[in-house]
Amino acid sequence: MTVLQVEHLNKAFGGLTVTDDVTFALSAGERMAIIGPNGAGKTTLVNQIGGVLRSDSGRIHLNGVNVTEWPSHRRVGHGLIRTFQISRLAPDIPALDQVALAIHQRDGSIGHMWRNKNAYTAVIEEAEHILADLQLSRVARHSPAEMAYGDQRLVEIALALALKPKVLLLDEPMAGVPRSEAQLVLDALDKLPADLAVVIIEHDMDLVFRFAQRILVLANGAVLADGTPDEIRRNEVVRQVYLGSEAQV
Amino acid sequence: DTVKVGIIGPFSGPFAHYGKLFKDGAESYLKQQGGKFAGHDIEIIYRDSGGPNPSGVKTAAQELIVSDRVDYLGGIVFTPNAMAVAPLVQESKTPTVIFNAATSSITPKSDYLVRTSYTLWQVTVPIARWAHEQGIKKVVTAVSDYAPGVDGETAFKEEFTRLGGEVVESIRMPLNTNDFSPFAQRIKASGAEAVYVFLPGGPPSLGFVNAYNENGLREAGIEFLGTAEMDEFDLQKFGDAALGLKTAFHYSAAHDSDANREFKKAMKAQAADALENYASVGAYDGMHIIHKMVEATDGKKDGDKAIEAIKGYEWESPRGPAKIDPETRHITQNVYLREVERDGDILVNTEIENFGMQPDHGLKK
Amino acid sequence: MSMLLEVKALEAGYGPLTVLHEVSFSVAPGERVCLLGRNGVGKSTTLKSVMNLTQYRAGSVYWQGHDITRLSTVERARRGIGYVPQTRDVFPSLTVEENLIAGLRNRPRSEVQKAYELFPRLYERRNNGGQALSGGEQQMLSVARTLLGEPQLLLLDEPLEGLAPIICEELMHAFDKLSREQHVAIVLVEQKVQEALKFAQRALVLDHGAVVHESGTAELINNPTILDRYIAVAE
Amino acid sequence: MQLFSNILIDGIVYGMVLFIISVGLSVTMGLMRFINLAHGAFAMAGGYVAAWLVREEGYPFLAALVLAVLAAVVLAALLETFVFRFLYKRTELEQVLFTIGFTFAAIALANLLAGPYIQLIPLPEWLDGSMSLGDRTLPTQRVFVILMGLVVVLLLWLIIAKTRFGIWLRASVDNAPMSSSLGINIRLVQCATFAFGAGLAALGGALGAELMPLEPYYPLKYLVLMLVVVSVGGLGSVSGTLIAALVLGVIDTAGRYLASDFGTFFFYVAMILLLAWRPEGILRRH
Amino acid sequence: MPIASYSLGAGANRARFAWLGYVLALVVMFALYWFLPGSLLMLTHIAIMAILVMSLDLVTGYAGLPTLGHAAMFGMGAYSAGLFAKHFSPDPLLGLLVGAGSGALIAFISGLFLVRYQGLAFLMLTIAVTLILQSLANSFQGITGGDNGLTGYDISPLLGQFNFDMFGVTGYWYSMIAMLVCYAVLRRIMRSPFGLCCVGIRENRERMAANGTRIYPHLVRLYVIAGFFAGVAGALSAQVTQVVSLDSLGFELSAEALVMLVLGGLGTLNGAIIGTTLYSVIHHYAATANPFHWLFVIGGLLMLVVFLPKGILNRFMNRIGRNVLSLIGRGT
Ligand SMILES: Nc1ncnc2c1ncn2[C@@H]1O[C@H](COP(=O)(O)OP(=O)(O)OP(=O)(O)O)[C@@H](O)[C@H]1O
Ligand SMILES: Nc1ncnc2c1ncn2[C@@H]1O[C@H](COP(=O)(O)OP(=O)(O)OP(=O)(O)O)[C@@H](O)[C@H]1O
Ligand SMILES: CC(C)C[C@H](N)C(=O)O
Ligand SMILES: [Mg+2]
Ligand SMILES: [Mg+2]
Repeated sequence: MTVLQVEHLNKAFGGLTVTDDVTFALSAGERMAIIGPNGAGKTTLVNQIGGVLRSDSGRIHLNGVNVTEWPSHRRVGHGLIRTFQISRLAPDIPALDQVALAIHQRDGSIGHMWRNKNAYTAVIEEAEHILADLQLSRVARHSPAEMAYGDQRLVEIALALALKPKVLLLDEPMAGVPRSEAQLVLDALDKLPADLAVVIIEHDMDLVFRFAQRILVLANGAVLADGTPDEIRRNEVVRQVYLGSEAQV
Repeated sequence: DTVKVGIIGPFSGPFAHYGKLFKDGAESYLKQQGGKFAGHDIEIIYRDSGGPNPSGVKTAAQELIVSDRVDYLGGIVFTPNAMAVAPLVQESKTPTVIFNAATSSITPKSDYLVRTSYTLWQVTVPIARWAHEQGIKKVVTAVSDYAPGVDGETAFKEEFTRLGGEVVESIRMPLNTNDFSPFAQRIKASGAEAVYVFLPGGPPSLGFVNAYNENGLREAGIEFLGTAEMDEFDLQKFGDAALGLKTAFHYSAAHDSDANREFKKAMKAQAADALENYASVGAYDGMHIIHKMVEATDGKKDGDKAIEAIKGYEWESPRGPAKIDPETRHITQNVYLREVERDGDILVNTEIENFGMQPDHGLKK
Repeated sequence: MSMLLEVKALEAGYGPLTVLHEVSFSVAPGERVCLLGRNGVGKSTTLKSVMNLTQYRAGSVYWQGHDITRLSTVERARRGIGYVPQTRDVFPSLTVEENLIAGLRNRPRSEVQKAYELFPRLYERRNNGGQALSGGEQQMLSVARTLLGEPQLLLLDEPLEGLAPIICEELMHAFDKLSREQHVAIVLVEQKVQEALKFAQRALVLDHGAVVHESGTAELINNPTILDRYIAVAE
Repeated sequence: MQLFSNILIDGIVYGMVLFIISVGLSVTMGLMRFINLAHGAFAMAGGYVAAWLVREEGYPFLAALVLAVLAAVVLAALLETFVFRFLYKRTELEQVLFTIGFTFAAIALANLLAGPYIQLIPLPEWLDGSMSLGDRTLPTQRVFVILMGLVVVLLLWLIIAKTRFGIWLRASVDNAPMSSSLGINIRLVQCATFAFGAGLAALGGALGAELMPLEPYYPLKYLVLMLVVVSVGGLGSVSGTLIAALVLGVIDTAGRYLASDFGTFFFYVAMILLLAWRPEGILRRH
Repeated sequence: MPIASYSLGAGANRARFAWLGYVLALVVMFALYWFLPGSLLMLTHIAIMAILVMSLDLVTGYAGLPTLGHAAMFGMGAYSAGLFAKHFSPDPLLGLLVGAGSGALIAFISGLFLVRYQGLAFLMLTIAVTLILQSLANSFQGITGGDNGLTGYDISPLLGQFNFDMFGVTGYWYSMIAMLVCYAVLRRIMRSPFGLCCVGIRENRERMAANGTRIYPHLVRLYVIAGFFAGVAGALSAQVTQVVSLDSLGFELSAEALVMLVLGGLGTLNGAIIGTTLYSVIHHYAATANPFHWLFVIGGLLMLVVFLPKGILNRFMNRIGRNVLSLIGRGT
């Protein structure tokens, strides 16, 4: 079943075409990676799908519903969650509270004005759980401003998970996360419901090949290749513009 | 036994110069009397009101009455501040002398309020009559858009049209106007023969008079009919721009009388930079009124007796003869037509006509 | 041989928090050192401390034999220490070209060409605002900007992060050239342990803010205990 | 037609005065991102010094103007070095608190030293008259202000957009530690910029004194006005500040010609519309 | 300044002793009443300002929107309460509700527009709104009394029992109790998920948006709540002083409230009360001791506070906070 369908998406900044007629579909439970040279338009594509950027033309369907004109919060409400390439955390709010906020948002209690937030024990327990899964319990009560960068990246992922996504777009989630911890992220992703579709943008080919069932290669805003990891690895053009000698991995 | 007098005024903020005028006026009188009224030591307690700030002033007045136990209150520059203390004064029977606030409706607010300043009605009605007598038919009014300005505008319009003149345009200028050229241009374009103005002292008066000259109103022969604009506090700042401007007012530092000379002497003794104008004379006379009340009550706190004692009281003030109207408790006084002239190095308001004793026309309607 | 940089028993941190505990190491002119360790052990803090961007508690820092412990960040930069932070810190309100000019200090503007030669991509985007760059482009800009200051010692905090593999290769190549031809010393912090070990001559391993191991890289590659314990290389 | 040209002439003249007293604030607040509510205090200081030099010491007007600006620059450089620089890292509201406190102290000081009086700067003969513009006149002093305004615009534009100092300045504001790491002497850059902003303030205080007379309360009295111009113009945008000042000047003047009973109503409505349309400043698209 | 500490879990225990804090607050009020009978009006004034500053804290402290136009809601509350007393009913409690309601109403109307903006634009727009209201109030002299102020209304005895007397005894208790109730309600609101959400919006809007949280309706809601309480403060002031004047809609009042808030520390209701008290008391005694040059003292105080080492001020504040107010519950 197709959960996300992107059709003929375009975007230009001034004269620069950054997304060039991109079309692809994502099925429930699929694990896909998007790779491509720096500045190929990967982040821009995620921004368009997430609704942060308006597309110049093209359509986006989420679970069969046309969401092209929807504002981003509405897309989030329907299970389309993304993370940011460069951390966007509230620097002075403890991690646990930030995760709790995401859960409140998800279950609709974020606007409650009368009950003490500490009284929502289920929410707090869930938040603690999510952080523990990413081995973040030790910094749960720290705020991002006083965390190492790697920890911040993990908190960002915790936030995405707390929203219980149906489609999860991860923009270089492992950037700044050491290998050892990267495994944690992969483990956490493995534990996600089987019908969750995950798209990951990543430059670390080890991780990409370990994770993805399918790889989409972007170059100059356009889809250069779309196929299984093996196909991509063997693709001569991809090797030239992106992989370089690492293709031997 | 000391008699305590609380003086409320703006001692800080944009109107702080009023505070200094009050202080110099009041203390010069007290010094002149050797620090005692009718043998009683006088202690003045100052309280800062800032600008128009009724709730703060009410607090200050309440503390003066309740914890400092003052026998008299004085001061007050702004009408809303006066309005705020009125109920308190009434309830505590504290005789209170308004040194400045100039709206007619103040004194009826409490039986214990006396006023030694003036009202806009009091000085405007005579100048409207004078304009009519000069054969002026068309006048434009230009006033600052706040209560005294509106009072002046109404007073002028009412009296001038009653006499058969025409007010061709009424301009209200926002209080925080910096550039008066547009108003000057409008006055010029209105075809009027004279302009009645009311502006609070300081920057607005300076700005308006500059615009009056720079935009050629003077050359066009449009007569300037003012009230407080040429007040001594700002007068020297105008320079030649002010020469020949006419205002109707109750006090000129150039008033030729012994009482005024004595006042000036007392002021010089008080401080080198002390300045005689309507605010300091208001304070000076205000202290004189308090002096009378202390005398009448022999230093005891008795509000009713004190107020009774000054109803109808007449004396020679630096401004000329003065009398407290027994009904309104407002000061009845001469209003003069003055013209700015050069006297040696300095500018003075020379009294060129005396309109005689005027009541507060605003209350006598 | 006299050392270029010597850090002696440095204790440093942020506010009340002390992160580094008696860290000592030195770098010889033209030497290539890599700094390894898990998440949050203080690698970035070490580099920042060399730049005097943290608060010192004790210890000292020497540059070419002179005590620079009390010298400001600016002074250190001017004496020849270049720093590429982990967070890139591109100036968002400056264009790409202005960012590069900022790195030039007082040298002529024409020298920005050197940066464009290294990263042609930056030339294409030279009039872009700093905030409108892709992640990888920011990384290139940050590195290029620091190189324009012609440092004698280059502190690189995860410079390969977010770069396409092919660019990574080129960049490591460039660093290699820099150190060989211009004799620039390099301290490299990198998560890609293999790359780092391939590049450097000597490795320092950090844990909990202290140096727990120091050796030639070849030696470290053959020391699975250390690798496993402090760096946790998965493979 | 006559009315229309009057509105335009008076509006532009007034706008130029607004520009000259505000542009320094745009520099400190916009380029340094320092919420300097003490800007008016420097303007007042400049004005007071100019007034004192011309009136009491008999200096020629232009010499006094230059000296007043220099005095403000030196004063600001000292204050920056010993006091203000410690505030850059503080929150905006702490900066507000401090600079308001500073302004209070400046007011009290002016009151103490020079009394609660207006300080006039006597104009030299060549500025005192009026110039005739067909059927109306314009004070020469304001023509001078317009010229000075244009000089300031040009000068600032050159410095900020064209020189390396401009780049260093914007870099230091974006990220001070990173700038230091690149060898930019941010202390020098900051101090120079702050002092420069104060110099502009002083120039505005002295030149604008005809319309906004100098008195102890000056620093607070015109603060909102300056903030309006600066915010509508866009922080740090010199040409934006100029356009905002002219637009607001014309609108305010039109209000005074056409509907003065509404007071400042139109001025603030205009400001609301402009800010709602371009919250980042009149020249910045969002 | 470290803002809102949202340590979780710790609050639960303390909540059980919350009533103790309120009892303590009442004791303090009695003590002040007994020992400072001459200062009741000043204390009343502090209580009213504290409500205004707490309300301001919601907008500026919790949601991070600096405003210099908070007097708009205060003034609306004051004028409505005054006009209500003059033309409809002199009952104080009804008037209080009317004032609060109109504060909330104006906050809603202006908030729909205002909270779309942030930073300097928001700040300037709030100034514009309040100055426009002020100029309207000036224009409609017939209703508002213009700058002579709105006077000539009476307030009937509180609960039919307690007359608003010259010594301000009734006004004192009325305002103090009102402040306490406002504190309790606001504290409760700001410790809810909604309060946390506002802090989240302050700290990082993009982050909240990425969570799918809609910023706008939450901020409007917060602004209305703030308007309600600013309206309460305005109404109290109108009833206790029995005069409303244009300065209640002024920029100066807004600025003064902001200064008090920053002084006490943003994002904590305790800070709002402490800041108000500190500023008012020092202002009062400085102005009484030297009505001519007290501005030096206030100016110096503001500068000093910024430069005091963080630790000292925080420790000082915390101690006050713990001893006096904190039993009620720590920094919401
Ligand atoms: N707001 C903008 N204005 C102009 N150009 C932009 C803007 N945002 C991005 N770009 C340009 O669009 C191109 C695509 O950027 P994008 O961030 O999508 O790349 P990316 O594929 O995510 O690269 P990376 O792997 O380096 O993160 C880049 O060249 C970037 O400079
Ligand atoms: N600005 C800061 N304020 C307070 N503590 C900080 C700050 N930056 C880092 N820390 C703390 O210092 C410790 C070391 O951080 P550092 O950034 O040096 O780690 P790192 O080794 O570079 O980690 P990573 O691999 O994730 O980049 C961490 O525990 C972190 O929480
Ligand atoms: C003309 C002024 C002395 C009047 C005074 N401001 C008042 O409010 O009454
Ligand atoms: Mg990207
Ligand atoms: Mg690091």
